[in-house]
Amino acid sequence: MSSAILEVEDLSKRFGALMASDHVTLDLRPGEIHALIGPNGAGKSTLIKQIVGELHHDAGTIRFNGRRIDDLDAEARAKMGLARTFQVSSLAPEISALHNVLLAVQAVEGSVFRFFKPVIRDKKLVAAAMDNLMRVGLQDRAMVRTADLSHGERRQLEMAIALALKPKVFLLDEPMAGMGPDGSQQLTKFLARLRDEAPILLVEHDMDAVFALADRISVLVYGQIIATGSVDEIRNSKKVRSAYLGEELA
Amino acid sequence: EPVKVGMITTLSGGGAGLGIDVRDGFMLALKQSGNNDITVVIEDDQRKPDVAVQLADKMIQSDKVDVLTGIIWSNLAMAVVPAVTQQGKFYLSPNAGPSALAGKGCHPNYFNVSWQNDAMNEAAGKYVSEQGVGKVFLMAPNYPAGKDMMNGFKRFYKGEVVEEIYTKLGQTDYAAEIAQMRSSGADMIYYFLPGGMGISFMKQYAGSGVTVPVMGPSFSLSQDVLGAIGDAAIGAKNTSHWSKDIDNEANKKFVETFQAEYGRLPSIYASQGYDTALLLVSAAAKADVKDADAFRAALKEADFASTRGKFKFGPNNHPIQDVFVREVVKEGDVVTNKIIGVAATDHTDVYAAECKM
Amino acid sequence: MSKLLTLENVTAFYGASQALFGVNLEIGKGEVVALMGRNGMGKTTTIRTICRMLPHSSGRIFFAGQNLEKMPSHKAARLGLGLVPEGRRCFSGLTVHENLLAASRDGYWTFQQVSELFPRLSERRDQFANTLSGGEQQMLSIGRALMTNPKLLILDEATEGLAPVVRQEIWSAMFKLKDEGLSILVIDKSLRELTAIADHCAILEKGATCWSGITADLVPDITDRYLGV
Amino acid sequence: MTRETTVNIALAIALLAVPIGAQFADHPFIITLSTKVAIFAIAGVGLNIALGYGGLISFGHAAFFGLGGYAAGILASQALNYEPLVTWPFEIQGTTQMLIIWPVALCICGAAALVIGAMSLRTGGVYFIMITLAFAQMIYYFAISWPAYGGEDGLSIYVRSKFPGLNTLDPITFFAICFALLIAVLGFSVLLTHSRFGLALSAARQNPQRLTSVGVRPFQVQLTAFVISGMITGLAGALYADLNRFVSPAMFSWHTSGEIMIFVILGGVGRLFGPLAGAALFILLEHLLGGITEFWQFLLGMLLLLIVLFARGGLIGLLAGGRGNV
Amino acid sequence: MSTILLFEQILNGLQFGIMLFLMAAGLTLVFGVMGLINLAHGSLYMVGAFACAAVAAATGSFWLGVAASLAAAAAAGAVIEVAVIRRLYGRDHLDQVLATFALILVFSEGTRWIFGSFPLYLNVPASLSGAVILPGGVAYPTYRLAIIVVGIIVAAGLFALIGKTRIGVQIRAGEADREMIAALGIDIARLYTFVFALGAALAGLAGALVGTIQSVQVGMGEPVLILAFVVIVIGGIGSIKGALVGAILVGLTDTLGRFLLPSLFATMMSESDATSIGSALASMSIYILMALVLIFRPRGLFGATN
Ligand SMILES: Nc1ncnc2c1ncn2[C@@H]1O[C@H](COP(=O)(O)OP(=O)(O)OP(=O)(O)O)[C@@H](O)[C@H]1O
Ligand SMILES: Nc1ncnc2c1ncn2[C@@H]1O[C@H](COP(=O)(O)OP(=O)(O)OP(=O)(O)O)[C@@H](O)[C@H]1O
Ligand SMILES: [Mg+2]
Ligand SMILES: [Mg+2]
Repeated sequence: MSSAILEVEDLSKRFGALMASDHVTLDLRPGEIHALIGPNGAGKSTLIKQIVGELHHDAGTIRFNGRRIDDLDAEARAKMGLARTFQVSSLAPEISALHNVLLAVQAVEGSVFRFFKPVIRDKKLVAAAMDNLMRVGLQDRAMVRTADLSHGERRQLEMAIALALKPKVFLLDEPMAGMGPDGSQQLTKFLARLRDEAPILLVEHDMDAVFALADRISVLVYGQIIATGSVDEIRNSKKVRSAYLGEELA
Repeated sequence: EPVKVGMITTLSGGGAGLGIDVRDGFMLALKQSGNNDITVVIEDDQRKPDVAVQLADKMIQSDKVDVLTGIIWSNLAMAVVPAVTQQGKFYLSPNAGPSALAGKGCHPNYFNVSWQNDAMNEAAGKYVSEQGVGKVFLMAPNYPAGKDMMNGFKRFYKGEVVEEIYTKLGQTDYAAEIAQMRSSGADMIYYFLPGGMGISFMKQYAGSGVTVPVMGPSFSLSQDVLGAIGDAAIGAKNTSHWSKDIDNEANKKFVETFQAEYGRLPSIYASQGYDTALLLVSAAAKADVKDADAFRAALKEADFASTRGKFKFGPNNHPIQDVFVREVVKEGDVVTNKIIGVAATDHTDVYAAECKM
Repeated sequence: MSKLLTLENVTAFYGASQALFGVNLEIGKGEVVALMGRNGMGKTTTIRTICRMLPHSSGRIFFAGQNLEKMPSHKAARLGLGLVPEGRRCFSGLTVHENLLAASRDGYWTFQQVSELFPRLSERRDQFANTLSGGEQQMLSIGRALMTNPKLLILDEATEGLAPVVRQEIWSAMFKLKDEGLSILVIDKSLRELTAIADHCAILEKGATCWSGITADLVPDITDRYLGV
Repeated sequence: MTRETTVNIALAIALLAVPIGAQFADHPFIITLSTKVAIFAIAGVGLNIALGYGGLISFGHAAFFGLGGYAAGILASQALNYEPLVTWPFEIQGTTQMLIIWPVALCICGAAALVIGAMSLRTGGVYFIMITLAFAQMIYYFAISWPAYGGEDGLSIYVRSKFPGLNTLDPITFFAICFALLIAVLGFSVLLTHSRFGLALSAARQNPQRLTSVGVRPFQVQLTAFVISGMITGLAGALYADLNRFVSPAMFSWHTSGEIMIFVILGGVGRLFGPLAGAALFILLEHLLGGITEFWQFLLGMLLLLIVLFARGGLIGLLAGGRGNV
Repeated sequence: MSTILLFEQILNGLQFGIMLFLMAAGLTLVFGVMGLINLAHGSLYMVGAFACAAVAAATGSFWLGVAASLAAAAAAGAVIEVAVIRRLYGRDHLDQVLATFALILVFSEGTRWIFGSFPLYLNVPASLSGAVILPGGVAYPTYRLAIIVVGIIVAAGLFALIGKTRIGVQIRAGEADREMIAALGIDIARLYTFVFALGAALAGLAGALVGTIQSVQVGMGEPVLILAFVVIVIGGIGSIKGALVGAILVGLTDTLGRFLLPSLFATMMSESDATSIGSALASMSIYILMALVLIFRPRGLFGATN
């Protein structure tokens, strides 16, 4: 019996000739930030997509709280408490930032099949949504149409939605991307605290953030985990340096 | 006494040619009659049944017409006629004669001045049998009028029907059917395909190298389509209650004045529109339209000089008339029809028996 | 002295809401300029006005000696603007090769050349762009801009989502391009690399240029005030 | 009150005032036309739920319009002929009561929309347009060639169905019924779009992936909307049958689907009163231009072109500006 | 039923399919590749047929008529694109539906205004009239064989243009992201005008060639429009190969359905019931085909997955 919340075992996924996941085994424990790094096209996003059920894996198992979830569809997994952010923001562009968060809040707080009461009059829902916008610093932009937000603001909104889902696990695909230097620093501080709410599987190319945050790091190259370990172990690994980090960062 | 006429006919889109012919024929006769008491409101039904019904409502309610006429298509007639007669107005059909309105659905205020769907085909069936044609191949679009026509033909035809096919309404390619005709061993193709369908079929048939003779009711080979089919139609036969070469005064005048007025040869539709107006004028001269019974009786007399020669109404207010056999010929540059015989005299439809009024 | 690109007091609107309130910017031939500012300050908007994807409402924009005011987007681009847009915007439904082909104009940069810069792209030559990994798309977007053989390369967060090694390669490629005399306007979040490569810097605050000067003058005091670092 | 609300209220009042005026001026046909506007507006409000709010471009709503019409037509004609509709397993009689006909039409259309929607929603975008068209065309050809209820000739029902306490044959009364139903479906539509479901539906249109990732199946949301949409359009069909006292397969034809869609687009996609504005203008133009020339459709086409080129967001967009419902 | 008849019907189906492809070719370009919903495709088809008929009647030369059909339709297409479509790129797709619907009305009634309400005469040129004897002894109209040849040439030409040339790539890129392709220096507006005119010209050519063996009349374009959409969607939007395969499938289904279904039902029920059920099903067959294809392959046979 392991203490991990999320366990991925021997997961494989093939796109034609390409092994995007090659017997990947990985777990996420309560309270930790587990960073997943690796070169572009290594299969990090593909792995997240399989965990949340957007893509179907060819082989292997995924367990959540000890229960196999491979057969569940994406909606069911989201309902169980898997929240992900997208590498390229994926939002409803024509509604406001607030409505985007409300969508998440209402999905968590019961059914969406209510036809009569206006959402915006539901004080509890709105308060919860505003709360989450506040946490990412978007409260002033709540009523702005999402398509009119700047790139960085949309990234923040992604985060707010993930928070609103009150998940048991966060799967964050490059949350720092698009944030300015100051934004990245703030987000780093924020994530450091967030791990107490739920553990985080963090895919990120911003090594400053990764080294500052990660309890453990796994390195994915050509679909295979080539190393898992602490920050120092990974930093000093020759293999990782040549495959990913380059000399400067090490 | 003034008579107000509402004409609902198809004036836009693909089927407009027919409506225009009916309208032009009707207006020509009216003009020639010199009767200025008859006024006409004309509206375009766009070939849509719901629009036709609404126009009928409009004409009755707002324009306060006494008589309606003009509809080309059976399905529109089915929609409009019951609504009109139910409100106590008269309807004179210048085209379309669905069986449902000739039999059980007949009405004293509904007069058909053209034909009943089956009639020309019954005559054709008789003629073809007399000619000793042993095997025919039948083809019509898959809708009630198409079935009426083929049933009419079969009713009087004594030989064998080797194949009977119903094509998609509006079909434009007949290669598959022509292949079936070729291999069927039929001695004659009998078909009903009005408008564009008939044009497509005849052109393709002529190009196919199949030489079995073809025949149909006049709509398949009426003047409005012959120009478009051209030489490919020559030799095809059709049955009709009217032809421009019927030898009588009324018809001569009609054909001449129509050509002079509109610069084209009249089609059967034009002749029907013309006759409809003549009937109306004759009745208006005898009775006040506000006196429905008198006017009805006057209509029933059919006291006018029809382009078809003799014309009278049967018990279901449908015509009793001669049906001719015509053949498509070329006169100079013009492809047109010529009478080659008579298929039936004083022909009436079979539905009259079912009509109780 | 004639500059390659000049923006004088440029303002611009999205519908009724104003996004630029007076942007000034100059880029000389062969120069690298960094455009900085926090999220939502108008960096991308500035670039959209340069590339004529958004009309400016007052001020003036000159590029290669031409006033861009009434110029449609494609004409401006043909004067030599090569854009790597924010968010990559690769043509989905086209393969990698087709993406590059669509943009290509005569000059040094060819498919061959781009493949040498990003070998990964030639490996993925016939894959649809929308199935590429994020980083691969970024490479494709840069390659596509180079295929137009521009006079001024505009990079809007072009290293976003790239692995550190690749990022280093891109920076070194930029140094190389700079050495070859290409002018570059760059937006990036990595101050370290920006200050290393840029000759000049301009900082935007609330849609207006609030500081500009040579890179050496960009003291911590200023970065702290305007960029929060 | 926003400008759009003002425009909406003005439209509703206009639609009410015109037939009342016509009643006094004794122009019953104007009342008929207004009734037609109200009925097509209901059909459009139905379609707008799928098309405007849900982004489900259905080119097959004629199927529901026709089914609603035939439900009314068949029930009424069976009742008039005193023939039971079904004799096995138990006998069902026809009826001319609107209060029975409407629920029947709603149920039939809902069931049809459930089946058609469930299959069509496997596809998306343009494919969805075409597969919905395919289903409607199947029903159309079936209706044309199936002789039982008149085939292409259609079915006359001679009288108008009854409503307790009202004389439905009186044009203004029938108009009032249609108008009341229009207001009811408009009201429902407002509530729907602002509700939780409305938010989910609009997200499903804009980004289904986003909806999935918060744990909601876009398919269920869209299918529900499609069913509601089909039911409302079907109700309009039942009323249309009563207006004409006649139903025909033309109700199923793609022209009908196209026409309802044109009303919605002309009025403004996703605008609450768009369908009403669109239907009113179109029917008005049809009526006015018809008298001018034989080639009136040419003028109609030109006018529509001008509107589409110069009125962004349809008529409501032209009158009220803005972007419409969020 | 003889095998020779079956063979002939299969040939008819193929021929009909290629004819459908020819009718759909212009739409493949405009709708499939450029992503524009052009309901006026059928009108351009009609313009081609009328231009051909009018010029052939005036000059006596069918071939001049065909040239005129290309020119007239291309010109009409260019005008439509510049005057109408171009203003709608930035808008909702549905505005294209409304605008091109309005164009149908304008073209139909405009044509009737100019040419009158009666169908025009247009017939097969003498050089292609008559039938050739195929192996197996089937006489087959020469003109239809000529249509097959033209259809295949058009398919190959389109395939090369879209799949293999830079212009083709740019058009598709423009469909994916118009703003971006312009920012890369491509005059997408001019390119689109050109492609739209080319699509229109193809529609016009089909109108002339197919109109020759059908009826040249106002409204002739409407069934073509729906059929062309069906063909493209079955094949998968954007795929020329798909459109060709889709067209042939539709052609075969329709022809063989018309031919076989009534006799199939005749084995199970009375002759007249069989005829009516069989013909009813036959007229639904292509829609059933489309629905089935889309249910099992939601993006058509050759549509891009994703
Ligand atoms: N649908 C697909 N078809 C074919 N190949 C695919 C598909 N989806 C992803 N790939 C390929 O799989 C590989 C892994 O992609 P993935 O998006 O997981 O990479 P990643 O590790 O997230 O990279 P990055 O850091 O650049 O985002 C890439 O090479 C990509 O091109
Ligand atoms: N299409 C749009 N419509 C309306 N407002 C917009 C639009 N795009 C951007 N904005 C607004 O304009 C301002 C400037 O945005 P811009 O994208 O230029 O910022 P940026 O500096 O590039 O930020 P980031 O670093 O987040 O990309 C922001 O407040 C943004 O919300
Ligand atoms: Mg990734
Ligand atoms: Mg930006």
